[in-house]
Amino acid sequence: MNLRNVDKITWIYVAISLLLFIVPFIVTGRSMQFIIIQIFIFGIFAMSYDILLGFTGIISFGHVMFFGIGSYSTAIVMDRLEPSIGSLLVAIVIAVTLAAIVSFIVGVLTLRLKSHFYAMLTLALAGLFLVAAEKWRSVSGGNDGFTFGVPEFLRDSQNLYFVGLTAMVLIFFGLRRLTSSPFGKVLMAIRENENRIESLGYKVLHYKVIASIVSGVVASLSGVLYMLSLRFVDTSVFATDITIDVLLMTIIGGVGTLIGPIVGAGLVEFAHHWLSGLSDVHWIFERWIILYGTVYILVVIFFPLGIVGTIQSKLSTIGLKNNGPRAKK
Amino acid sequence: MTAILETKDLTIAFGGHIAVDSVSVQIPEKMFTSIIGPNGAGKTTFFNLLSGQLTPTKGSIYFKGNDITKVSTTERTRLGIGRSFQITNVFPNLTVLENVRLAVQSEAKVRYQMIAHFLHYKQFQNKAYELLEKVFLEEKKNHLAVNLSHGEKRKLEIAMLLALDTEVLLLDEPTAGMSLEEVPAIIEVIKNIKEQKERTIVLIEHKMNMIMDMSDEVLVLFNGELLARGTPNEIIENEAVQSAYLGGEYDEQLT
Amino acid sequence: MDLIFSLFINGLATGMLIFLLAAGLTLIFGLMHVLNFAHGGLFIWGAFAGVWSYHLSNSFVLGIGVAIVTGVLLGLITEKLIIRPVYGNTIQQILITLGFMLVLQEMIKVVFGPDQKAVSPPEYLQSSFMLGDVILIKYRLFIIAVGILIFLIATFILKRTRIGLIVRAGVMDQEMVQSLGINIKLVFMSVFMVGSALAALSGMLHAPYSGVIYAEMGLEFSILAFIVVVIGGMGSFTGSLLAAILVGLAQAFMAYYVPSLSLAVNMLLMVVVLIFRPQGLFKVKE
Amino acid sequence: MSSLLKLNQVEAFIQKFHILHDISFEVPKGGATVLLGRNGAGKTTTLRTIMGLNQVTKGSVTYKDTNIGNLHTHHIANKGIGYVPEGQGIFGGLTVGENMRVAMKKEDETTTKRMEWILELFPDLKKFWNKPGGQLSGGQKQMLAIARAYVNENDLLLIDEPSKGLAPIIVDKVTESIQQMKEQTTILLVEQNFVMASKIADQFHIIDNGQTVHSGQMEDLKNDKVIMKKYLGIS
Amino acid sequence: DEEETSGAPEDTEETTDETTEETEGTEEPMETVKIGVLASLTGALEAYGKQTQKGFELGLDYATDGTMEIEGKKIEVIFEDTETDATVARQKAIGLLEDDEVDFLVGSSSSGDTLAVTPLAEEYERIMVVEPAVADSITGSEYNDYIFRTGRSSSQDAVAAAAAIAGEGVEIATLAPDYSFGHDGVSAFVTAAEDLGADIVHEEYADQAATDFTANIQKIIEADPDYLFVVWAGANSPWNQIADMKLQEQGIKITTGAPDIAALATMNDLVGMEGFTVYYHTLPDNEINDWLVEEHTSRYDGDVPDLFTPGGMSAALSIVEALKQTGGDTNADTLIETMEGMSFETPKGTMTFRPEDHQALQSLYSITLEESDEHDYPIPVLNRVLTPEETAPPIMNQ
Ligand SMILES: Nc1ncnc2c1ncn2[C@@H]1O[C@H](COP(=O)(O)OP(=O)(O)OP(=O)(O)O)[C@@H](O)[C@H]1O
Ligand SMILES: Nc1ncnc2c1ncn2[C@@H]1O[C@H](COP(=O)(O)OP(=O)(O)OP(=O)(O)O)[C@@H](O)[C@H]1O
Ligand SMILES: [Mg+2]
Ligand SMILES: [Mg+2]
Repeated sequence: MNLRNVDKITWIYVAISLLLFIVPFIVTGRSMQFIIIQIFIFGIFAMSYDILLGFTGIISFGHVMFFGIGSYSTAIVMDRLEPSIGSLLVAIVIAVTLAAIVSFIVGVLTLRLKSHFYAMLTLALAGLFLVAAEKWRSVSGGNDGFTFGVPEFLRDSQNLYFVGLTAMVLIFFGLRRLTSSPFGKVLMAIRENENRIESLGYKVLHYKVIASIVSGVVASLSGVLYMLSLRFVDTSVFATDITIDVLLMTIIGGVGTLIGPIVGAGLVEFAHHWLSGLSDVHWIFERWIILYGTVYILVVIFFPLGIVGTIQSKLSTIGLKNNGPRAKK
Repeated sequence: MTAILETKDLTIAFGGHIAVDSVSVQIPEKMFTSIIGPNGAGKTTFFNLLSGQLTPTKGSIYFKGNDITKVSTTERTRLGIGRSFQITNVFPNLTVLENVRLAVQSEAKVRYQMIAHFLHYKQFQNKAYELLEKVFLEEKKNHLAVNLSHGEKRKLEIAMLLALDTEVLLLDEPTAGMSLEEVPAIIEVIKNIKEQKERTIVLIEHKMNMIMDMSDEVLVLFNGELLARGTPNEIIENEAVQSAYLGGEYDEQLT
Repeated sequence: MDLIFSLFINGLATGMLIFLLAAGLTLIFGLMHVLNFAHGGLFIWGAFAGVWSYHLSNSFVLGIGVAIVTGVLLGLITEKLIIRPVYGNTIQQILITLGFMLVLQEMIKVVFGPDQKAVSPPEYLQSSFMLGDVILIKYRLFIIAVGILIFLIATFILKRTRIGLIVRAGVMDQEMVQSLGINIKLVFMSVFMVGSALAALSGMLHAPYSGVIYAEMGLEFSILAFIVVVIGGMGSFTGSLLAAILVGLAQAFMAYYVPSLSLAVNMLLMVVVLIFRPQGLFKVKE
Repeated sequence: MSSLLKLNQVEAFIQKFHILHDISFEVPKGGATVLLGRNGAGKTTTLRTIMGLNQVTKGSVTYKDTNIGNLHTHHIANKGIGYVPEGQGIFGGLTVGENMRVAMKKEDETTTKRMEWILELFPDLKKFWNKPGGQLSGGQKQMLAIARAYVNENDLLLIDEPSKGLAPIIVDKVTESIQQMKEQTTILLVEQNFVMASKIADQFHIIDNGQTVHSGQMEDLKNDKVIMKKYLGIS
Repeated sequence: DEEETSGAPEDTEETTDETTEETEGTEEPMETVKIGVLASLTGALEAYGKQTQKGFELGLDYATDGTMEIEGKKIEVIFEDTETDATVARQKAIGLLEDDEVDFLVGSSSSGDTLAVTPLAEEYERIMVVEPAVADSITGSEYNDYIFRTGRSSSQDAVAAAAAIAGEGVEIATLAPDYSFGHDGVSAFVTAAEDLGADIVHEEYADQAATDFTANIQKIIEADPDYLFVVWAGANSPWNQIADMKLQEQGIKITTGAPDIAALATMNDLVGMEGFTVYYHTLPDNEINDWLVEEHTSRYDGDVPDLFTPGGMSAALSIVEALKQTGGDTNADTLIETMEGMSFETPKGTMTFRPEDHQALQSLYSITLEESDEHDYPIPVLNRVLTPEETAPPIMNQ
């Protein structure tokens, strides 16, 4: 790997991003744009999960709590104040602050709890958020939820598209930088061997907590965007289903690849859209969910490291072969 | 001569089993101290206490006169106590080069840099490569650590420790399983470190010729207690050591 | 006193039911470390197949038999096709078993139709009797008995045979176990089948308890089972039993004394247990 | 002399890496054979390939006149081959006793006798019978790994670096025990400790870069300075 | 997730239809009226979604005599599956509004899905007929002018329930799931029951997903009411535990909204219960219902229409009636003007969109569950029809 090489990849990403900015002029259907916006949103959310799972090796079953925090902050602020850009900023500040505080606390708990135990604890914490939203009906609207307005500018689907895309691109490049920084390398080492990293002079807890905060804050931003696209909130923004969805997207794309989660989000959304559309084609596809489940199974079989992960590893073994590490004398 | 590390009454018990029992020693600065003793004598445990992996049940540890008993592993490494592990302990799915680079990075105190790209730190890469050359592992630099043979992993361990460039190096059986031809070369590397850089080295080994050849002083642990200490020659003459450790008239002694 | 006794006995019964749910998972997740999200799928298949044959034949016992057979067969298929390629890889396990869960759940609707099905206990286990002021529901006493039975059998087998050791050893180091001449694949498969049979059995037993079965209940209840296995301490039957009873009792007492928190009781319990015992109630040596 | 085990031009890959290129040697029935070579030469891989832990992609592994090249590991083990792996393969969560129990193929009188002999050989194991294997010291783990292979009646024992991490006194004991074992069992050894190897082995094979490059009687090797220097770096 | 259904009845229906021609030029390709129907066609609420779907199709057939034409326009229906997921619902709704350019939206099976869509109706200025989502807020705090609901609301249920049992001095306890649906239902019930002179002695909320309801039931036993009013929805239900705890034997009568047929099967132990329902096919006595039952039975393999089938039909009938009255004009303002206060005939009799909040006032039925020889579930037998006036809920959109 050398600098020139890396730059090449970066240019490819930049080019793809630019192409994506043209898309709404070609795909003008709002419904399709809405799907793509969802991909941006869940792409961001899945990237945030990847920071935990792929780079730090932490499995959380409660990541949706940050998404929910972002969602409710936005919904409530928009509902209580007038739906303006100003209140959006207020909402973002609140979302980020709350997410940072919560993710700090949750991150500290990684010190005490290992793997499955931590995963289940986060599941429980997210569950408590869900219950809180359910119970604090005067604020959250409970299970029925409520609708609200968004700033004029974002009511236009195309504008929302650009905002979502910009957010995703910025976050992608930001996180990419983060993961390829010295800091990011330490995260990966923690994933590989948590005990050893301490005797190299790194404080595991600091890294885990920072990763947790970054991840939580990014996730809350995806919650904010989600609200802008949905303009309706109910307690399902804290539901475990969403954690599962984002987990799937991350894994399908390939953990630890950052671009993978975006690809995963795209694949899941489109597979979903397309397969569920099949039921209109023929009654035999009424149970399209069976096909949808089968897609997951096939991905594991044909892309064991996720789509991007598997392709990357194929490419890198080729690279390794050329390098001839074991040149036979 | 001053002691860089000192333990007072250091004791640790696992359940009822006392693995290290009231050990009080001074490790002199810039010297080569070896620790020997039968299997299960408590050598590795003693290292674990020094490096902070374990907390003693009793007693204390001083580094340059300061009590570090309650200081974390991380901090001790930063203070200047580095160690290698008996059971290989590397980052399996990172490449060999990346493994070493992590240690280099820590030594350079670039720990929380999140913005700059790693490749801006070219010097880390080079330094790591140099170290790999030292331990004859440069050919494998792009291999994942998990794919190394046992002896190669041992070398990687040493390279990582060297990269940390700490004042004290605790080496736990660095050459176990290393092939005969390379042992002397690795020993040479370790010796050079001590001499050129004026480091303090503590070594656990079962290879007596190595101990005899390199050590300034030898500590003998037996059943968790400090059985003897002295120059290599004194130790090899010591009858208790002979029967407990070296063999010969050993018989029922171990039970 | 009567009240407390009544809450206790009902909580205990719920606990036992939850234990039955978790028993299979104690093997599959706790012992074999397979994060099997399709466990709930085995549970509903046991319930639907068992209830179908129960209704057809009018024999509850036959229903139980059919549920167990269904569990064993599905377990076999699941292990061979889905789990075998992903042992030891949590991430792949999550994806593939979730996919399979969707398939299992949706297949229920293909085979048995999308509607919920009402189920009642057989005549001889129906209704309840009063002991003073305390109402004892027959079917619950039955569940308690079955729970204890399963617990005893499982504990006996694991204590008396090498099988538990072999499974644990196999999880730590498959290659070494094979090098010792053990066909670990066969062992894993058998254990997985037993675990699946337990899941299916609990599905069947659960049906008359709640009076209704529906395809979506699988995921709902498997989360409960995961909670129990984890707070019990992964792989310990004693731990799972204790955790399950704790959950059952907590649900009963909270619903009575602190109803406003009853929605949160499982989660709160899990948080409390894990904060104070990060390895679960019964720590199994790693 | 009939050979118990015969490798003929064995090739093996690990994932995509071609590790063994041409391994050919025979292990005669009775006695001990040692494989020598530098780090990364392929010694461990050779043993693993015999155990069926790596696929043989070319060539054959013949044991007692049957090709075991494509059998499953547990079948191979059940043909009477015991294995002490390089990484010891201790089940960390199981106690010493449980580790032994997993290994034991049957529990009859001979096994009990062997058990007694083993515990005499390694008193530490008796002492720590109920301790989880993961908490043993490095040397104790090594002892346990050897003990597990000793407990069954085997026709062939594959032992990878038994002396690694053992105190000299235990090395002596292990050497002695292998010498005793030789009487009933054939031994195939990988060992870096040349002193130990020469005490035990009757013949040797040198592996270099995935190929067997030299073979002969141990007696001769001790005096063959050229080979010693070239492949083993011993002068 | 789902909330509205089973425990309480809901929905209404109505019809009208028309097949007309209005135009003379037969050459011209006929104009179309497009209707997009959102329903849960997969997932936990699938059964309800399918009932709505069948009802809607039957409604159009009935209203147009099978021609699928009204005022010279062809009626085209597009069904979309919301999967009981608000995001999907919104995306599908946008698709319907933008890509298919539907003139009407209908739906959906869950209140969450519905609320995610109602603002779109306003934004695109299209009429949305809500069916069968029950949340009060749809025609209450979240009301907008484009929303008309043929389905009954939670409060309507509650008022009906109160009308069925409450009276001077009657002591009542309630049991409901601990979320919006349960709380809505209970609070509306309490108001209505107290107005009728009843005493609410205990309100119990339980975790809907709980395995064990005995502790909750214990508390109710202690409160010793005359009636226990249960608001419930969803598959997991407390019925058999209520029976096991012998409430009826202890003199506590149970009352609730009778659910759909599949769920009725879980209520065998509650035979004799007095309650109310939105619909059971034997209850209404009118021609449309007779037609519905007959047609449904012949089309679907002998199955009778279920709880939400007439609701789907009513939604279709209301749309056709409105079109008839506007002469095929699909302009939303015209339609709103027409539909406010509009009465239309449905399988449940005449319904009227109340001008204030666009909620359709409709008949509900006071019933007793009785054992039946023909069915393996207890059947609701009519006590009396609760008139639209009687069950009118408070207006909550101010
Ligand atoms: N974490 C632990 N828990 C319980 N006992 C332990 C633990 N670690 C070590 N021991 C015990 O303490 C004793 C000393 O172990 P240690 O690893 O220090 O020995 P050692 O001197 O390094 O031996 P070796 O030469 O075999 O490596 C042994 O009996 C070992 O079983
Ligand atoms: N899993 C693996 N993937 C890729 N390469 C591997 C793997 N395991 C071993 N190798 C490579 O195969 C070669 C032979 O390894 P092997 O373990 O057989 O060596 P060895 O002779 O036993 O060495 P040592 O004396 O160090 O134990 C080494 O170059 C090693 O890097
Ligand atoms: Mg040691
Ligand atoms: Mg080796």
